[in-house]
Amino acid sequence: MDYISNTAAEKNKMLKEIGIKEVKDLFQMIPEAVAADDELKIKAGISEMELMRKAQAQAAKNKSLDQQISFLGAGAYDHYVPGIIDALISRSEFYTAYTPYQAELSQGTLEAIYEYQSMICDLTGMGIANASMLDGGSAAAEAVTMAARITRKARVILPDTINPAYREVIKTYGSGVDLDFIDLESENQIINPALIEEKIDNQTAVVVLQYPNFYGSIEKMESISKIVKNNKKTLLLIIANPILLGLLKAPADFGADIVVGEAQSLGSGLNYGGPNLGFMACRDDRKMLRQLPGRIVGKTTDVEGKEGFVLTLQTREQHIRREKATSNICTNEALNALMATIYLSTMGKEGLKEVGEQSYHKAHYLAAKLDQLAGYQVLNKENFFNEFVLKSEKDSTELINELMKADIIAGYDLKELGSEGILVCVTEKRTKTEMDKLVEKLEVL
Amino acid sequence: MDYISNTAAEKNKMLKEIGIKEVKDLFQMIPEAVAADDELKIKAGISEMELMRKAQAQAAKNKSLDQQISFLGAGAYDHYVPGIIDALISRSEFYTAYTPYQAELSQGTLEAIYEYQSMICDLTGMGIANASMLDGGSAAAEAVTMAARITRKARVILPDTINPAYREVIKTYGSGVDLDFIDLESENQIINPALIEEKIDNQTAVVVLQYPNFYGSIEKMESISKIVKNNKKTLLLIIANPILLGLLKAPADFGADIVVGEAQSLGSGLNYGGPNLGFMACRDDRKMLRQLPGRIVGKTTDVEGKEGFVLTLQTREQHIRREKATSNICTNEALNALMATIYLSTMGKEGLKEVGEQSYHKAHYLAAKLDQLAGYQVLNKENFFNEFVLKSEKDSTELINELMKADIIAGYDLKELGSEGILVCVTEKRTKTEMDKLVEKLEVL
Amino acid sequence: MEEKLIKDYSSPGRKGYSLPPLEVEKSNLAENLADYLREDLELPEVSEVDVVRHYTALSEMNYGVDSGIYPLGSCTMKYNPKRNERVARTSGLTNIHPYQPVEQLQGSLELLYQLKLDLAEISAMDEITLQPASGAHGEFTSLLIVKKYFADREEERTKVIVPDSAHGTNPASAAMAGFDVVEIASNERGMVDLDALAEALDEKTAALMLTNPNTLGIFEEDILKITEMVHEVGGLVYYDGANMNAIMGYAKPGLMDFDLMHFNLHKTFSTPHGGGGPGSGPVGVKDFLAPYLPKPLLKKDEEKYYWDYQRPKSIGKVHSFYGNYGVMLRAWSYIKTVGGSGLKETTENAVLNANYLKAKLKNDFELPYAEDSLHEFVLSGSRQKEEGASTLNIAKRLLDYDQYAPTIYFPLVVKEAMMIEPTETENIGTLDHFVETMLTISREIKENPEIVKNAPHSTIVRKLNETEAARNPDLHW
Amino acid sequence: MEEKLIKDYSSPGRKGYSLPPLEVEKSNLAENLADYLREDLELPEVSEVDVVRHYTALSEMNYGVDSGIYPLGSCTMKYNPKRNERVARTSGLTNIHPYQPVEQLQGSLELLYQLKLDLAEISAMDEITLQPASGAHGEFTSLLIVKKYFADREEERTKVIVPDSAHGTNPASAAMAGFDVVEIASNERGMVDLDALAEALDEKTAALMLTNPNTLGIFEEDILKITEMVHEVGGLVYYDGANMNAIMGYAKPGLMDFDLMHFNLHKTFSTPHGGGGPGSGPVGVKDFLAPYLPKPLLKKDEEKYYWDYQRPKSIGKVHSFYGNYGVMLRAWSYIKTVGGSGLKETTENAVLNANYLKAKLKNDFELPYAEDSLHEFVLSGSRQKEEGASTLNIAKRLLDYDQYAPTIYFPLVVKEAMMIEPTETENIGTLDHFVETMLTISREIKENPEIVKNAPHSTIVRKLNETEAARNPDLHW
Repeated sequence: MDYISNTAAEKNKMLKEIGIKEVKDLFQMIPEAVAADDELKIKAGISEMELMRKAQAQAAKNKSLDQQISFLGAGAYDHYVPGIIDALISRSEFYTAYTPYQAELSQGTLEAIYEYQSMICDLTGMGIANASMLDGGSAAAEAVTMAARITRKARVILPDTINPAYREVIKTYGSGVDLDFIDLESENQIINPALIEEKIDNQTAVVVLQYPNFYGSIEKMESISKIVKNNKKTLLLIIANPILLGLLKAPADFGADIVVGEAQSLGSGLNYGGPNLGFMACRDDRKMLRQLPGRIVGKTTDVEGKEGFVLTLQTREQHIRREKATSNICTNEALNALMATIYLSTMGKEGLKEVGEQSYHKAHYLAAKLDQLAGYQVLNKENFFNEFVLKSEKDSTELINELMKADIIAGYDLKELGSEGILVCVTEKRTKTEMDKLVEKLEVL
Repeated sequence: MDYISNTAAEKNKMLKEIGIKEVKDLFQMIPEAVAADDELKIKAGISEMELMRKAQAQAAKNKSLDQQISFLGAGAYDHYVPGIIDALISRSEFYTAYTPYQAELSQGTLEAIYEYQSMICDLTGMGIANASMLDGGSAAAEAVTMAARITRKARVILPDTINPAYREVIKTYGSGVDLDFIDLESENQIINPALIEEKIDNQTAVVVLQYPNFYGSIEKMESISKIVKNNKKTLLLIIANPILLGLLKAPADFGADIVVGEAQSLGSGLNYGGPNLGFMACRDDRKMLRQLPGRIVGKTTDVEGKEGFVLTLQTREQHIRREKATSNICTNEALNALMATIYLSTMGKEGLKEVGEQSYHKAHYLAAKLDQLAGYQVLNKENFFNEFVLKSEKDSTELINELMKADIIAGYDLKELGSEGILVCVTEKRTKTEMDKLVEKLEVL
Repeated sequence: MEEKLIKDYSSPGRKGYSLPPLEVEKSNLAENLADYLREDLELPEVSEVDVVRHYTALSEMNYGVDSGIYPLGSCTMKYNPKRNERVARTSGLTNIHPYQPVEQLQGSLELLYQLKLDLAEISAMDEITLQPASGAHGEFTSLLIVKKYFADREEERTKVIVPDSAHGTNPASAAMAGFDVVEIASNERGMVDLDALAEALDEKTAALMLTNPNTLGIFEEDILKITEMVHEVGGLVYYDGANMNAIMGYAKPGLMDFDLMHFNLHKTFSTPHGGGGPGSGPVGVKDFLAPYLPKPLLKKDEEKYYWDYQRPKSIGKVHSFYGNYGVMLRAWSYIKTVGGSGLKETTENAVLNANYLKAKLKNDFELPYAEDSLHEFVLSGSRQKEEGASTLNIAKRLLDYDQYAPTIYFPLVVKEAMMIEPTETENIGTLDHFVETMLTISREIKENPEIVKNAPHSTIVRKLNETEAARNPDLHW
Repeated sequence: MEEKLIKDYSSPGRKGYSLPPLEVEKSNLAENLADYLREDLELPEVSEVDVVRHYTALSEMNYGVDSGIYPLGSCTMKYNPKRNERVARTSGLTNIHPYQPVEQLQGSLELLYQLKLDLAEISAMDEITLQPASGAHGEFTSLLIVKKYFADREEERTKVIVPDSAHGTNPASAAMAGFDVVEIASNERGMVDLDALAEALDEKTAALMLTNPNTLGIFEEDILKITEMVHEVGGLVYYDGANMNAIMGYAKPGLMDFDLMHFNLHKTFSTPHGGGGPGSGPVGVKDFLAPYLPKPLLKKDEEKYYWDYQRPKSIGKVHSFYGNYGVMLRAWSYIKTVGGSGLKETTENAVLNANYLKAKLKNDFELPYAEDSLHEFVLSGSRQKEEGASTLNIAKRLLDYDQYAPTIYFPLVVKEAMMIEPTETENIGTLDHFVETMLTISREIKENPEIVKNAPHSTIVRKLNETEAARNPDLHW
């Protein structure tokens, strides 16, 4: 199946029009020395029927979450995805469109992005949001470099309670522009504000905090915020979980200058970690806006005064500014942003809050049950959102493997980080039966 | 989840506008004696998440064709359904529309039906086709009563090689208007033309033939056609398999007056036998057209001369003609007709032919292999399309049950009809491996 | 034509399909079926992108419930939840063959059985067949049951009584079942005229067909008297379930002493209408009629759900298999998510919405029957007709405002009728917008009737010539 | 606004969601997080039908490849097969968590591994990372690899050379990686000026970034000389894979002696662009650069496929997980169905279509470079500009004819540039229609330039004021 529309007769007609004999003539400018020698060593194409069989065969070699109970989180969350999202984003005018360069034929995408920006502003409490970033990790990284550009400083305070994958991405990005990272060590999965007080100085571009942090705990946001604000020019970057923002205070309330995060939870599903959806927002400040990476949609009017939407402030972008651009980001995650927009519209303020509450209450139910088990202990009992650290006398890897035999993935093995324990995540999708099954299994292990 | 859009405040506003106090007041005209006494004894509504779990739970109690190899046909065929069909019919402007009463806002549905009618005319070789019937059986039944109306005769010659389910539906419909059925008995799954010669008379409204017949065999179409044509006024009704029509001659070539059939094979999938798609076509004859049941779309022009499409010839229909209508059919199978239209467009003349050829060659491959097995015999070896009757010394039901243990459904048990053998169907979807597995299993049974 | 026909994209040799290579040796097709090989097929030869773009373009020339309000009276065009579509695409529920042994399909059969039970509960009927594939199909099935019932009793009853406000399918179905149709006039309040009914009833009466509320949206207040009168002469009373959305949780046909009825799953139970189908028209009957239901009937014994073919009194089959299963999946999903109390609220809000619209429109358009109405109501455009624009013109003008028109010129008892049914899924915003548009049109007729008479103006095609279409039928390319 | 904002449908208390009841006892949220509870959220409160209608309406205000030709140069907007979407919605392949043990995901990892091998074969690169989530992300990743490579070798190389015809992402990515960008001019034939290159090259040169064919669609005939020159000064050569659709099966970056490159799965391998993403930008490198690839790297040993995190020289992670897996599933499906010979035919037909368009348009529009071109070409609207309508006007006028416009004002080396890339999935019919429209517009400019200057006329909104948008940013409701 080749998806080539022209027939042999039509090709001949076209060759004639061009004035050549055969298609190969079109490639004569390619020097022989660099020409591909042979046919590509890729098997001949297969039909749709065979493709679907092949896809099913690959799926059969997986064990998906359809086949087991999962308490995995650690940055990728199994929240419910309402069916209308796929029904709507499957409309081909949305998903087969390019970036909306020609605004007049792209009002659908543009208006939806404007709505997305509005809802991100609402969630974060910030004044400006861009049209999306590649994922949570890269959004955090670009926010850090943005902070460095704004403050013209290079020092970054990076607690170890930030998602370790994000920390790695931040450092990778930082290596390009030679940033200087100060790692902070937590106690009991939380950062002592005194530590920040100690490390912050006049070279500090930005303090990064995660809300809730990687271990599910809520940091001492107020205290830390005060410390950062006292250190003039240093920016506060908060990496926020958007589901939590339905329930708990906006990052703006803690004085955040830039807010980023991963919005895969808002309707994108798991997909093995991608496409995810990075979001980014900042204070309504012209100087910050000029340094914001990514696309931005703005409302304007047409020649007849009718309102409409355009890509705006493109002078920050690479196709105009080239090496002076605020970022190289071009293709972003527009379709996932649309998913999030539909998700937030569908859930509404009550629904998003209820997702947060249910996740909270279920996680706390499970934590309490587990904590009562002999030999098990929940570290961060009170101030967690929907993830917590389970410690045991037993080896966490062995524990996880044992439970896997009962079709339960207990959580993320903190040994991967050289630490101990299991990071257990509960969303509104987990049922009481599923949680009780985990408790029961642990009881008899 | 109630899908009710108005909030309590809005409802109050509306009640005020109406001038009543509470919603219950709107129902005061219902006499107490007939009012529903209690709340409906139906469980409270569940959320989408629970619904999807419930649907999966029900599916888990099934054993679908995803989980086994099936050689079942007998009127419902497992042909391949290209993915673009669902992608296109899922466009809500199509599937959430009503019957196109307001033509100007329904040109999409109307033009697609016009295309459907055109392709049905092409397939059958007939001059007129309607917009669809409820399924193959009811289409056949309505064709029989139509023939009786046209000829003003009541006798119907009905061979036993016609799908027995269709025979039942035809007789049910016939009971309404007191038709008189002459059953014909086949020999070796084929009708001897002499038998028709013998039974046909000046009271005969219609001779019904199936192409290929229920057992997959091609009747002696030419000879029978001659006999029918010699008996003036009697009509020839051919029930045709549309997949076969990609490969073999059109019913019009055998002098058919009316052609009907089941077009579920053209992109509708199995769905446990419904929604299916009945099609109906007749000669381009004004008298026949007047008696044709169902919707018909015609091309016309608007006030500015632009071409467009409308429902036409509605004076035949029940909403105008009431008890004098040609039929009561109203809701038909428009979306399945759209599926068939997209299927036929996608496959095109080459593709439809190839589906037919592959089904043919694969069925003949399997038949030959089975026929070589000791103790097994294929009855109608030469002249079948893609279904054949396998006979054995062993009991067919036991055979089928044994094979089911190996995840093979060998076919339709003819014992259901008081006959013997297994009706085996092969479509282009069956692989050589699957067929060989059936042969191997039978070898060792 | 705004978008050319698919055949006009055709180019010889172009392909849009893919099939695996044939793995087996070819048998001698040319020889075996030499006389049968075909040469003349002319299907389009197009690519996948041609097909996708063409049907995408056609869809954009259409209007569905997802596009806006669809106030077609008696059609109950409510919003169809997307989750039902997901259920209807669950492979384990749909990739099943009608002749698989029931032991392999207990999940699906249980689901259908739940649907049967729920329909019985909603209607107070005793037994249900899911086989009919549309409302009219259900009517026809019902009348064959009536016929068979009297044949069994050796009563010669040839007459079916139908009010003049009835859906056209009622008399058509009766005729198809071989009955003579007797039409009776409505009274001045828009209800069955009891005298006319009494006059029509006799020992030849097989049945009265009735929808309640009727097509004017009016509940027959004498319903018990009516059913009693019919029963007294030995006839049966049939309930046309098209208007069930008006009474769920408030009244039940069984309690009104109807003997049999049909449901429209594609109306009341929110399955999409597909541009004209598929629908599903289950039939419910009281116990004494159950033996006559089509075969097979879905049953349950201690071990399993199964199809009962041993039904000697059955009218036979009306569908090749078991009816429109795919539609039933959606209706099952709908009932499960809405639940019993939700169905009642559905009815309440459908009736509230209709009454709100009526209250807002009755001053500017003639309301031929003052009687309280339920889920739908009928206005007359006769005042506007006098001012120069007909109901047809008003309907076409609505299209200019991107809204679908009501059912028009029906029921036949109202001149210049506009039959309006908003359903419960519209909200006050869309209702107010519809009212505003209707009032604008009414104003336009006074001020500039030509603009309404020549409507539509902004649609893809303008008013189409239906007379020409019927006179010189162009029915295929 | 043609369609109001979703918030304008909001009504306090209206709901569009459903959740199961909470089955567990509530813990003391109010007490535990008393200081944190939120009061000020203002998300819309709408019903499901509101959401469905609103976004359906928005979609109808958009244009995708399924709507028609999308001749955006360098964007490779080919038709995206529907079957790929089916694969990308196979629950067993998608409902998987990034931290499940690899033993549970051998099906997916095998599939990704096949994709890696195929990309390596197409490009003649030795090792591939699938992690970058877009083309620009792949560029940035590549330049960090370059940086790390030289850091490891303790060579201080600060300079990246970029031709003036390069995609804007090239210099931007280089800057993000901390390099100084040196732009070199193209020669009069639209190719790299070897003298300018020689002049720019020195021991500070880290890399040359090049796309070949370049953004003019012209293949750099001296490519081996170019790569040799860079290698001679110890620099690396990077291949921008945006234009891969021009050379598959005909040339390979690896054979041209490029050291590293990125792919755009959403261009060359037919995954839909989603209105601006998601894309996927895998990076391929020669063996000596493989140690620097991001971690984890997908590997295979005798037992299984696994993620290798033990990569001491790696630049680190650039994505939270493994990149845009959902996009990879589609690209995998595409390559499987098209196959090796199909990829070559893809290129042939992309180039044939572009050259056909060029032949048909070059008389009426200025062709700034006479050189043979491959999958895309650049015209100049300067002749029309003199006649009174700019390239921007022409682009907007195309929209009136329901076709998308080419990339305009790029590459920067051409005045009034129109960069046209039809791709292989257009057929002669849509190409001829595009040509016809372009010639019509050219005629309009001569006869009535005002109509073109004031375009678009028939779109949902007319020309939008971009200056105002930037001057007074209105970025949220």
